[in-house]
Amino acid sequence: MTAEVIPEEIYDGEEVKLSIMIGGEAGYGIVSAGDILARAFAKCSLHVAAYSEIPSLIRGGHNTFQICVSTHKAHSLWRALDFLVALDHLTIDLNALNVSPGGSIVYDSDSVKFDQSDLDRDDLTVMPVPLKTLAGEHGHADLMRNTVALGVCVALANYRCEALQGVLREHFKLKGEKIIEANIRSARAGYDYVKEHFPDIRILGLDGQVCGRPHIVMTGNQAITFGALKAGMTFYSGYPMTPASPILHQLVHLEEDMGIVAKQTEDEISAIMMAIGASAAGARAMTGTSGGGFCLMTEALGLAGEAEVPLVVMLGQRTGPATGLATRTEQADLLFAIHASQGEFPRAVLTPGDLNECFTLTYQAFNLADRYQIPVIVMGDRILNEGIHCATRLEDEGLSVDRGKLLSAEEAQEFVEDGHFKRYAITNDGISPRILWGGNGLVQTYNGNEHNEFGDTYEGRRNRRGMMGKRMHKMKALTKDMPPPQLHGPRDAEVTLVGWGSTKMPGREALKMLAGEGHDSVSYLHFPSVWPMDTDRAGAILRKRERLVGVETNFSGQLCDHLASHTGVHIEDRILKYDGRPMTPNYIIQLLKGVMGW
Amino acid sequence: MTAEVIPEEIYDGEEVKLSIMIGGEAGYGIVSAGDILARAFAKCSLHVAAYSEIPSLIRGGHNTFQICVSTHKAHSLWRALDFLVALDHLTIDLNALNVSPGGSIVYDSDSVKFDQSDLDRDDLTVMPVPLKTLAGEHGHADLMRNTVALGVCVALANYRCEALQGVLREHFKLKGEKIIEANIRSARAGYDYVKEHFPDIRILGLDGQVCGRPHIVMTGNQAITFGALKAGMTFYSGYPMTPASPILHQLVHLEEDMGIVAKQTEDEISAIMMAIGASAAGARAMTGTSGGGFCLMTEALGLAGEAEVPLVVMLGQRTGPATGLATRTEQADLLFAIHASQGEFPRAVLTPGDLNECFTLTYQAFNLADRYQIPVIVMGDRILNEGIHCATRLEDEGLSVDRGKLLSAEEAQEFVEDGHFKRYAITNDGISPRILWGGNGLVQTYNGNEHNEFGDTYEGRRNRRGMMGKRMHKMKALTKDMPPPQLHGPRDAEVTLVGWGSTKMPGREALKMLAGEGHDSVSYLHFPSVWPMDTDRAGAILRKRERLVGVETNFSGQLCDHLASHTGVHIEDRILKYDGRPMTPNYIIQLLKGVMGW
Amino acid sequence: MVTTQDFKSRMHIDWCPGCGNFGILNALKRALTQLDIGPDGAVVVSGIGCSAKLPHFINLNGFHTLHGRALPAATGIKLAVDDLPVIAVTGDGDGLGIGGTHFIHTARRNVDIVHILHNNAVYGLTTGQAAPTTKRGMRTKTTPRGVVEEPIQPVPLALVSGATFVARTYVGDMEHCVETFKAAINHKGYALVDTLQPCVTFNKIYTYDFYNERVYHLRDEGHDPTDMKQAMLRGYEWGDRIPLGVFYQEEARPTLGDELPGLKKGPLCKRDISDVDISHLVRPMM
Amino acid sequence: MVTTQDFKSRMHIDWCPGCGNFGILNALKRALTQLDIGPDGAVVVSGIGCSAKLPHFINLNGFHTLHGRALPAATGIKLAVDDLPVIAVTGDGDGLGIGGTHFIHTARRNVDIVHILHNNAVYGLTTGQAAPTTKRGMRTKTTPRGVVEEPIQPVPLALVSGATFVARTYVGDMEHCVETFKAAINHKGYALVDTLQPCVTFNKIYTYDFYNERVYHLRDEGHDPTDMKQAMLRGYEWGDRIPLGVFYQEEARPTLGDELPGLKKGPLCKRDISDVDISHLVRPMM
Ligand SMILES: Cc1ncc(C[n+]2csc(CCOP(=O)(O)OP(=O)(O)O)c2C)c(N)n1
Ligand SMILES: Cc1ncc(C[n+]2csc(CCOP(=O)(O)OP(=O)(O)O)c2C)c(N)n1
Ligand code: SF4
Ligand code: SF4
Ligand SMILES: [Mg+2]
Ligand SMILES: [Mg+2]
Repeated sequence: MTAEVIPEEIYDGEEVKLSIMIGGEAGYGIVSAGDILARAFAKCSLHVAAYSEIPSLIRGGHNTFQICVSTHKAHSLWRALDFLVALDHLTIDLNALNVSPGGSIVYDSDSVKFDQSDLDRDDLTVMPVPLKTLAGEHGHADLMRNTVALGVCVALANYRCEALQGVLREHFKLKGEKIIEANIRSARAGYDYVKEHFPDIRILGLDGQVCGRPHIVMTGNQAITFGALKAGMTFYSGYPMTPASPILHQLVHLEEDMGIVAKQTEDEISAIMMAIGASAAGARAMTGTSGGGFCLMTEALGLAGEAEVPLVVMLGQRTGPATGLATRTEQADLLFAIHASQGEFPRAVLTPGDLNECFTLTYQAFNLADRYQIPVIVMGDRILNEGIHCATRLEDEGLSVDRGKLLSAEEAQEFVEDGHFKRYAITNDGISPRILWGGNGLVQTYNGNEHNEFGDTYEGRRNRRGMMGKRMHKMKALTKDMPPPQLHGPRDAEVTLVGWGSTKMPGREALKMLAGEGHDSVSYLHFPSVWPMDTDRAGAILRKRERLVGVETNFSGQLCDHLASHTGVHIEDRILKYDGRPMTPNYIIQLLKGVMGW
Repeated sequence: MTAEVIPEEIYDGEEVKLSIMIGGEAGYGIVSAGDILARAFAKCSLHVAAYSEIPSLIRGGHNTFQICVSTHKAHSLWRALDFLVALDHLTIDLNALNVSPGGSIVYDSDSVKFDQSDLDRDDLTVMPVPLKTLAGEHGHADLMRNTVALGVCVALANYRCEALQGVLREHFKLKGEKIIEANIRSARAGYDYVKEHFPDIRILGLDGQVCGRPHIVMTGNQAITFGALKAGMTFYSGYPMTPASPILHQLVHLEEDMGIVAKQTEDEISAIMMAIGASAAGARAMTGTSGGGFCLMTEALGLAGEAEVPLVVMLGQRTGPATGLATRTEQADLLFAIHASQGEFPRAVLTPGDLNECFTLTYQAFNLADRYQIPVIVMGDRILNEGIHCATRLEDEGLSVDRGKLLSAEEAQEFVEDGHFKRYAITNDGISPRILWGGNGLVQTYNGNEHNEFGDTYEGRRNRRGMMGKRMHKMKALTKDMPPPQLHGPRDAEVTLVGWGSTKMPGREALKMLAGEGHDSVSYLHFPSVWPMDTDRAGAILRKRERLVGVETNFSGQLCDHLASHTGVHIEDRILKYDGRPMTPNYIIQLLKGVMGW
Repeated sequence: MVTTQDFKSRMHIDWCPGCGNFGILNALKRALTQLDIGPDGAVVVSGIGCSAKLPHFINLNGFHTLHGRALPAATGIKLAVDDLPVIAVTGDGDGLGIGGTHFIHTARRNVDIVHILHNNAVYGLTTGQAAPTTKRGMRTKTTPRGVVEEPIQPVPLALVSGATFVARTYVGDMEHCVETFKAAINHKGYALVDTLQPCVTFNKIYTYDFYNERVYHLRDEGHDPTDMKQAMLRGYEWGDRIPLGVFYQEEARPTLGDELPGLKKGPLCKRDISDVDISHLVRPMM
Repeated sequence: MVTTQDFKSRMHIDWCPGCGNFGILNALKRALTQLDIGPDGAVVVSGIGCSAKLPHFINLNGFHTLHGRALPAATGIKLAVDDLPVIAVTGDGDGLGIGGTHFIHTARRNVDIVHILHNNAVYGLTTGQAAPTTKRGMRTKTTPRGVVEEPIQPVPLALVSGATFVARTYVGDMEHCVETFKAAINHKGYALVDTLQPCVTFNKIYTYDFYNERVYHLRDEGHDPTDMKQAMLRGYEWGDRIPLGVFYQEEARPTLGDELPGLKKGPLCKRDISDVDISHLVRPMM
């Protein structure tokens, strides 16, 4: 009984890494510029991780976009910046401290009045670039300032400007050749300006570097969407809420192409109820939301449990409680998701930790939902859902659609008594048959009240015990079907970090960075699912580790509490973060050093 | 660090107990008849416990009312019946097996065709009584059949018929003298019929028995309502839901008398939001619901957490999941209540176990809510809320209203900066000041988004850490303020039952019954609160016990899981019940014997 | 040939004797029979309440959901099955109180479902609290001094919300009930049938006698159901005279389903999903 | 003497430049000033949305609650404070979508609050999805082929729900805005002000130009706000001409507070609760 051991990749040659942040006032295209840059690097098979920080407002606030690039694998963002590109002064004020010694600050000398001496440090190069002027000369002063900045970034990375051009072309393809050309010219102008005025700038040697395999780059939301589509989801209903909204935004564009329905509803209650209706009717259905919306869905979650309707709910966490920091990240809904809704019923809670898991676990969620006729919660968070991540490919090997006991009318005959179909027939494995509604000579009743085998409300004592037993019995097989914990790094490490969900990314990055510092006896135990749990197995895995340290983006260490409850293993040391900003490898390393006395 | 040790009462003389069930079709006044009977016994200072079982329908279903009477203390219902009074045949079919050997079945010979030989057992006395005829002779055949049955019961109990008369008079006082007299005559007719036709019936010797102290008899909902009123609640908003509805029904009649507002809303979201509004404005406010409604309230619960609005929520559990068995009992929302809503914030979860705790803990809930500016959940369940229980008195000693840091305008000056009041001032104990709105020259802002000290939305990283820290810090003092575990029975018992909420009642009754059988080394550890928990203390208390057995009215043993998570003590043996029917001492004893090999 | 006998359920019907819900049940059976829709030919979806028990008292595909939530569930079902009639039955608390926002939005969405609103002007199942439709001044368990709110009028509310079929019927007029349900089922789009249903146990004001004395038929007075203004004026009429019939019907408006391109490939529930191709979506991400 | 300066907040106002919300903010400040209500003399309650940030941009007692829930919170506050004006500000998604049922029920309850509905016909804060009031056919982030639902019309909806004061104003007409807010605050009972508020970032249809060309004043056309039928007809008018002003006002109806006997002893928030006597309630239980 062990964890799935995932050997960390070994690359030839030394890792070359680069971290860039672009910042400026909200509403000036920082986010789409960042996105273009990330794709440009990825096109050349570099690994990237990227994340935008946006306060919950439309304009006038401060946005940043950070991109980390690596020749090996960029599991996550890291804290230290090589370049900071500032379109406004606030960007420098808030982020200058994060620039690594020897790094540079580029600023728009047309918009920002700035003097090196304003800075509390002298280990940085400061580079004024007239972004606005250059943009005005080649395109449009306000609209293309960010494109000029892209050219600057590529020059700083000492990378090929052509890489950028392809992505710009793709990005603006609907806007016509004129706009495309103006953008390409603007980027080139920024690139050339740097090459010309700062020929001596520190060279990171990315140029020419190509990582072995081609790969894809996208957000977690995109991977989730693709996982759902691949699994045959045909119905999605949702109410806008960060960080889940992009799933809906993406799907509405695919309705015709993919033959699906994607519907914005009047609230989250309607969203989950529509999905439950569609699923009971036989479509693969899903809804997605964040914590506040999930609150409103909890009653219907119990309905899916009692009426045994397959259902997939994407819960993209953000910083709570209540509206909290509405556009920031946190992992503080674990215990809520596991216990949400009154009464007891089987459910599965999946906690993908990277792009591939977003894809595969969403796919699997539909199979689990159908096979066990339960609600399945797929948990993300802002950094996972809206961050840009990298993967070699979306692994769909070994995945195939399993609709469980969704029977044809002929198969269903076995469960017909007096002409009535036993939707809730008591079976050996606890799973009852279900059928499609309509035109098959059979009548099928779903019920959110306790019911007899036919689905009619029935309060008998023995019946109740039978139905509860039947439903809860499904947990047994379900437990075996859950993705097991994964051990990243050495099997016999001196210390094992324990985390779930998106923390896998900075966790693995931390292993890499620690190894670089000579601390190579650290491993990371990732839980890609948290409920139900093979508690014997999980306990054995945990007890085998020499030392355990929890890593969670929340205040109290919810996974640790959960493991204590079910495995008896208490993890005392916990690296926790609850400031709404993503967990970083640097933060983990810093606190781990404290814990370990290194 | 120990539990509060509660010595069990010692009475002179042997306990005399009696258990009666009346059953019949719904809509025929079974419940109010049972209520009258319970009060009649209680008037004579006998202890009673009573409970009705009503399916979720208005008429035509099967209702039962069970009353247990004791000369010592009736903590709860027990299973074995001495008399079964059947107004219809179904009553006999469903309950005959529960009649103790030597007991009797009385049936309405006018409505029920029944033959002793229909019964699978011959250890019972069967007594036909023409209830309908007698009712017709003295009052009204259909309407007063149940009153005749009351007279029968009193005769069977060998008790004074006068006891009944006073209660009948009180009950019908608004209906006029004619109705009162007809009822008294009908009761007398039933009484006389038994005395005349069954003179040899087993005598239980209740007659003349009077328990030492006078006492009160009421439902848990009544005690909760009184606790809230005594604590100064002036605002209650609710949406009807079993078993919480009676609180609203009772309060609407007291609006004028007590100067309060009690309002039915359009849904539970509105109910909790109105209460939050009223509380923020300075009124002591409460809402009440059951699991389904609580689901809808979870988002607002988080609002109370983030905006730091004092709030009391009564969560009366019933059998889930979803609509489940809507009018039956269960304790399956413990972990949901503790973890409900996204994000992390302090809350208190109180779990009263009997009438007195319903009163005192509801009262205390308001103090905790005000003192810590948090939501406080008071958990009941159908048997506690709607069952009829007995107490010596409602203890209000030591209770006094504490509104915490609700400051006057003068006191508030200390927290004013630039003319703005710091609603969320960072203080040493984590508790910020609040004031009333209006006419005091001060402006106060509440906010469910993360905020600065003035309550304005602010996303800064350091501010976030400060505000989270401030709020969570309140848990420390709050933990010390929570009612500690209570140990009932011997301190060094061979085995200790562990439970929460209403299970205290059958738990204590089980101790009494076990002691009667010679098993006197059993104790019961009651948790009157479950969150937050002084986990060191709780762990120490648990570890001190020789052997632990959980007792919960749910499927999985949620308190046990919760204790494991926070104290590290795993309770393996669990006596669980999830059939929608109340936990009984008999059930506990039966399963405990299995566990202990007695 | 479908007969009403086909709809007979195994269950004991536990509504109070005399309850108006019996009328709804019988009218529904007769409407389906007359339309030749069998027990497997439609789906009935309910919330929670006395009304919501209907799916168990009729042998017909059904889903008994949550209090207030029948409409979105019915919407999801309709969009997935596409070709089956879907009938949502709700109480008045269910449909207009806790489910009020779904009511408005389902109407304006013009989902092709029938909504039978069991209007007993009281909370039945929870034993007699005020409903959104309860008469002002009526004393109930939660309003001992009488209801102080203006009652919601389902007909004008549906009209304002953009419903394309708005009718009222009364269980005391069985023929009319059957006819109205049939018209609602035949209507393409959201069809509200405000169904007056005396609660004999908890509503002592809106009784059979009350209605028998007051109801009249719109069609007898030359009402033109294509005229929204007329519909609105009649919709407000609630006093000595209470109109029954179709207040408003608009046939041209496309239903929600008509507007969804994803349904063009056939009903969602019958789609072959064994090997969905997404490669063209993933490729641009490389 | 109160001046508009008293309402200046410490916060940086982060609405988009040109946003119609600025107009609402300024009009509210002026209305309060003219009514001599100071920053401690009223409470403003908001949901979640761009609109909902208003409490931070004005120096005035406030509560920023949850998406869709401003109205019940405002109701609770009003019943507890009794003598202070309470102003709920909601978005249109906030107030008519997720909060739709509260809208209807608050209106029929006739709670004495002002409800300023920031009607920008789009979801602002979540960056441009369709709102319940979005024009049919408008393309948004969630409706790339255009909205297919009938828009909700807040004025008729409020009328049907029993509101006693129903008005519309437009931020492009500042004088009218101030005057309407003042009338709403002065009204005893629930007062809806449907406030046309262009979202310059996400709504390219309902722009300042659009409204400037179409708005007219009801009072210029002899509208009688005591006549419900007229109000309803005008309420439906939304096209080449868009009416501003008070559609309907009914002054005689008691407010919810008037109907509650518990308020007769003075505002709940000021009640002395240090030693409440319940002995007369407990005694009969003995
Ligand atoms: C979330 C939730 N709140 C409350 C209830 C309790 N409840 C069940 S039915 C009902 C109202 C019944 O009235 P109505 O909707 O008018 O239906 P009727 O029984 O009159 O047909 C209520 C409040 C519930 N089941 N779920
Ligand atoms: C329960 C819940 N669901 C979703 C959201 C996300 N959300 C925030 S504001 C908003 C809608 C904003 O639109 P509107 O109400 O019209 O206000 P506006 O921003 O246009 O003023 C949404 C969906 C939320 N905060 N809470
Ligand atoms: S309570 Fe009323 S609505 Fe419910 S079954 Fe009885 S009569 Fe019918
Ligand atoms: S998004 Fe629209 S409503 Fe929001 S601040 Fe900007 S312009 Fe105003
Ligand atoms: Mg009703
Ligand atoms: Mg809006």
